[in-house]
Amino acid sequence: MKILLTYSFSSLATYIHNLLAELITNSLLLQVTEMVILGVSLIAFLVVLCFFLGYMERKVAAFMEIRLGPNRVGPKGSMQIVADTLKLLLKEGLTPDSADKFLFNLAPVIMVIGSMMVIAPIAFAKDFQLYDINIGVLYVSAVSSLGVIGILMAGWSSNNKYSLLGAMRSGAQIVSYELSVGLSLISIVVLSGSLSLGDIVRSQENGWWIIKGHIPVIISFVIFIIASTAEINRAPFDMAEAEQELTGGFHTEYAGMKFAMFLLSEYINLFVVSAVAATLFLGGWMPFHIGGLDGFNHIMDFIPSSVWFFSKTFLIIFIIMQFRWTFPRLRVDQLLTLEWKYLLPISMVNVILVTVMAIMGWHF
Amino acid sequence: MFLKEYFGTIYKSIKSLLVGMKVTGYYFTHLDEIKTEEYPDNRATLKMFDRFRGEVVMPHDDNNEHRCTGCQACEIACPNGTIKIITKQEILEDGKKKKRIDAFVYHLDLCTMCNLCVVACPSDAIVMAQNFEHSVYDKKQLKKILNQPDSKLMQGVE
Amino acid sequence: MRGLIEDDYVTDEGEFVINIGPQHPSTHGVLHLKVWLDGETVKKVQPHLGFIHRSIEKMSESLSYRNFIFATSRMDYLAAHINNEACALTVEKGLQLEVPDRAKYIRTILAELTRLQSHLLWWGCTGLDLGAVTPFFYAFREREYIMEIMEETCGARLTQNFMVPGGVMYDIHPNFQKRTKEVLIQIKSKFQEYDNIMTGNVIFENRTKGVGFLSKEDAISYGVTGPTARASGVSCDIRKLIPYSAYDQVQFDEILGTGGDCYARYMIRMHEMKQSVSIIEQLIDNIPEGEFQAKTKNVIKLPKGEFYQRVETPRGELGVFIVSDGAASPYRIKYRSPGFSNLSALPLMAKGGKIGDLVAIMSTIDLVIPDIDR
Amino acid sequence: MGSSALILLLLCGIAFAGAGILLSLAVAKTKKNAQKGETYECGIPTTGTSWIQFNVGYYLFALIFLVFDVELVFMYPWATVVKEIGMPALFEILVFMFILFMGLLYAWKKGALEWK
Amino acid sequence: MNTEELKSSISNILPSAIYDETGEFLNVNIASEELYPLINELRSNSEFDFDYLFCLTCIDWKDHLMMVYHLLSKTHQHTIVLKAKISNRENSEIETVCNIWRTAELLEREVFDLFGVKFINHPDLRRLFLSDDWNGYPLRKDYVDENMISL
Repeated sequence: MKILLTYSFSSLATYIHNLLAELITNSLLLQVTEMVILGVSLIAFLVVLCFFLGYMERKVAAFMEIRLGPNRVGPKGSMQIVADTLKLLLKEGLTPDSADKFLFNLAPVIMVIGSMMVIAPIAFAKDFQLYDINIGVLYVSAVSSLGVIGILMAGWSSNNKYSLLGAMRSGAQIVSYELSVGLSLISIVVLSGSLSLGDIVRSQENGWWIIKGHIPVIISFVIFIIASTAEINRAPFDMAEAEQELTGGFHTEYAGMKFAMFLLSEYINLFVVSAVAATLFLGGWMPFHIGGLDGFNHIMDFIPSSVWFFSKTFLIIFIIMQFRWTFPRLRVDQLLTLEWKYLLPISMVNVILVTVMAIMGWHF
Repeated sequence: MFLKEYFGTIYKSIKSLLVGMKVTGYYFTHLDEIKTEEYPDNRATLKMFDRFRGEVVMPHDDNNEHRCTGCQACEIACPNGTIKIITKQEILEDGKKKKRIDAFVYHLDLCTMCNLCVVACPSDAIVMAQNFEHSVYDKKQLKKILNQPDSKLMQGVE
Repeated sequence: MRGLIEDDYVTDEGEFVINIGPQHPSTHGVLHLKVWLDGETVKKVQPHLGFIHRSIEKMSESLSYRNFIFATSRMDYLAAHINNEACALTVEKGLQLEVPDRAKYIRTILAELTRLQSHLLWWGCTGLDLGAVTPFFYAFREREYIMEIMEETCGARLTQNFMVPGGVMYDIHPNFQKRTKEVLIQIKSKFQEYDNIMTGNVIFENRTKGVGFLSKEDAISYGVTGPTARASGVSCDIRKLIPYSAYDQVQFDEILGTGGDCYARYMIRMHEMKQSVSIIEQLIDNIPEGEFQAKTKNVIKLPKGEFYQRVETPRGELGVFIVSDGAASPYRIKYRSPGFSNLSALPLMAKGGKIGDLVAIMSTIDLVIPDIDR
Repeated sequence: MGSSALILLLLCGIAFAGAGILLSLAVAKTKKNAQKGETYECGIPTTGTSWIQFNVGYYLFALIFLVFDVELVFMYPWATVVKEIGMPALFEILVFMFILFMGLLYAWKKGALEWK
Repeated sequence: MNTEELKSSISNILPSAIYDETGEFLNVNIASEELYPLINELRSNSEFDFDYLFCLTCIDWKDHLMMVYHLLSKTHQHTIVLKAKISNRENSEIETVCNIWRTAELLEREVFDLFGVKFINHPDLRRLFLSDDWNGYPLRKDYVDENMISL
């Protein structure tokens, strides 16, 4: 019990380091080995995560659509996504003759890199963080928009009209929604006074911001969820794919593993966005605390911090999934109207409100 | 005025979206509403309606007798040329020659299950069966001969 | 492949020509639209047809009057029953045959059930086309109940082929009335849910309101019929104008809209579903006893002449024009299919809209491609 | 774990995506023919290249975005210290936001926020 | 207008029209050259006001082709059937009506495709269903298709 509650990234790292130090004496080799272990475990984590998210999406969609969803491969169909990955692996990764072949093949790699880089500052549990960057929030918003380069690259290099249209749409879309995401992040930065995600989590020790900050923070939470759904190109903002209009949008020409990379990065993005939302607004790994009630807080601490983090993240993931399976898609001009005429002005005013609240100390 | 309209739109929009999410949320939490039929697994309980038209069959009784006189009414009634009746001359016990069917050829691959042959049949020799699993690997297997080998015309059917 | 000659594709400098269909998720079949774009805006649409042309008209010329009915099931496969009914009515008109009341009632109930299931499918597909996947499954759940009724009574789910000249092929199944009433209750209880998930949705409203406008004059000039025309304010419900079967026995409203846009077309169909439910409710308990089929000769021969019958399918006015020379099979048959004329107005409606609007318009005029190509 | 985490993640991304694609190249059966190399356009041969001058309404948005995004980055340092500085910071940002807001309203009224 | 009034009004415009009342609708038989002036009058004259062309087709009577126009007036609710006889089977021509009713554009293309009637002044007279290199006109009675399977 004790170990379970106090494990941390550094202690785990030290443990493995000590273990390896006995076996390998060369310090450079030791470092490389450690890096490889970390890298492999990261990739494994992300792959398992994506498999789970893929399975979850199918089941959520199925249950909302009064279907059973995957139920053949593995127990309750849980291995379906593995089977699909194998299928995609065995498929021929075509490159169209008229495409720009270098960019066409580079685009999926860029997408994966873009979405993988964002997980660096995310705190998965107490003291379980890859790198607590001191400008974490800025880093997240900067790196997460790298994806648009991949989409533009994919859409343009395919030399397909659907792809080009999809890429153009997503260019306008991601660029626009960046602003609302940024502004709603700023409102939390104003309250917590730090850009580091670790500090932001710790600032919620006596209550999550969504509770402490009441209405203005709820508004920025809602804006964040809407805008980041648009940022990661998910329905109802999946203009870049828009199956019914553009048959597949920017990834129309992709097949096999290259296509799987787009899928993978979509799921990592979904996770990252939800994790950031959970960290900023719902306290990340921080248990549900109410300032002053020490007994209650203590009971809450018994639930491991990683459980808190993942349950919050998956709650948000579920909400974003429910969006996808409930709403029709917006039209491209309405998408921009929503951002520029509604979300942006509101979030600008909201930042002022939050600032006033922070300075006057009106939050709990 | 503008602001009132502006916020009114936002309020209405969010409300309509939440109403929609309530519907999907309801079904997500009420898994007993799931309507999926797990087809190959429910074969044992799957019962087709008795009028369901799956394929044309010719019922034979225990003595391997059918009711088809070979009058070719079904062949004429069929819009697609699905049915081909090959007849032969048979000498009855009393020495009379009588036209009997040699083969009732039924091309399932041409059939549209329109039921016109069954309606046309004056002696109720053919009926529609409820079997619907017709997929085969070779198209030739869909050409069927409906009368069983060595089957005879039922007594009393003319 | 048709329509693929080179000079067909010569375009002006800087024009962006994109092919939507035949293999496209939102064309509901093999319809090919050639779309000229300016950025996202549609400048010109040109439909190319014939991918599923089976020449049913030519085929019918060699079929007997009993047999040609089955071929029409494959025209508008979502309203196979109404197509069959139209043919049977035309033949009866030629024979001057009085159909028993029972057959008339059964025909009408089945026709309205067909309309209901067709509209349900359309509703689901509209959601699908606009990007909402879930409504499709809700619509299919209710549609499945109706399909079961069809299967139980007619013997087939989609291509019922239950019509014969002079009446219906069989009497109704003993469970028919009970099951129909249950289904009606079921469907009525779901209308609110449909409104909740689609009609009231702000995204849906924005996607359809003011999109794909069709004026009343244009609607008439383009020969647009059915809900698409009624949304523009054209009174064209054949069931009201020239009642056939048992439509003169029932009370129902012809729903007329004024908007002429996608939303108006959507609402017309939503209301029509409720009207269909009410028509069936009026008839289901009052099916008169008696024969379900009038006696006809074994070989039907129509007298020399021309016979025209108009019926109202879920998509609009279906006209069956039979020219007879007195032989056992028609000399010439022309099907005036609703989708064909409705499609001709698509370029007009889509012009100036976005690609997303084009999809919305296509789904609200409810195209069924075999109906267009025949 | 310091900034080396970023390099590690970068390498992980490259390794994973690269390995996946290369593995599928090795495993998948490839059989090239002319049809497979064609551009997909619903089964109809495509007309010309898609790399032509293309009129999208979004260049304007990109310009407005540039303005706003630069301003947004200015706000990050402000946001970290606003609590300590208090009222003066609020007034500063009010002026700043007011100008930005006016800019947005101007663009709105000018019709730059309509996708054409 | 009832049938008699329609007949007398049409006779004023086109005395050579022959009437046939055996069917459901009033049939007006004319020659193909006389079609356009009459049909233009039927549409534009507010007494007729035939604003709705609900069926346009062609019949191959072996020695001649016959264009059939089913016209309906939404305002007056009267219907007539115009039949224009095209005597020249090999080089059949008739004036288009698609500038009067827009629905005729596709319908006339269909007739051109399947019967080979050429519509003068039609804006876009191409094959509609069949491929552009198709030989012959399938709905003509003398059309022979070598690939056709007789059932």
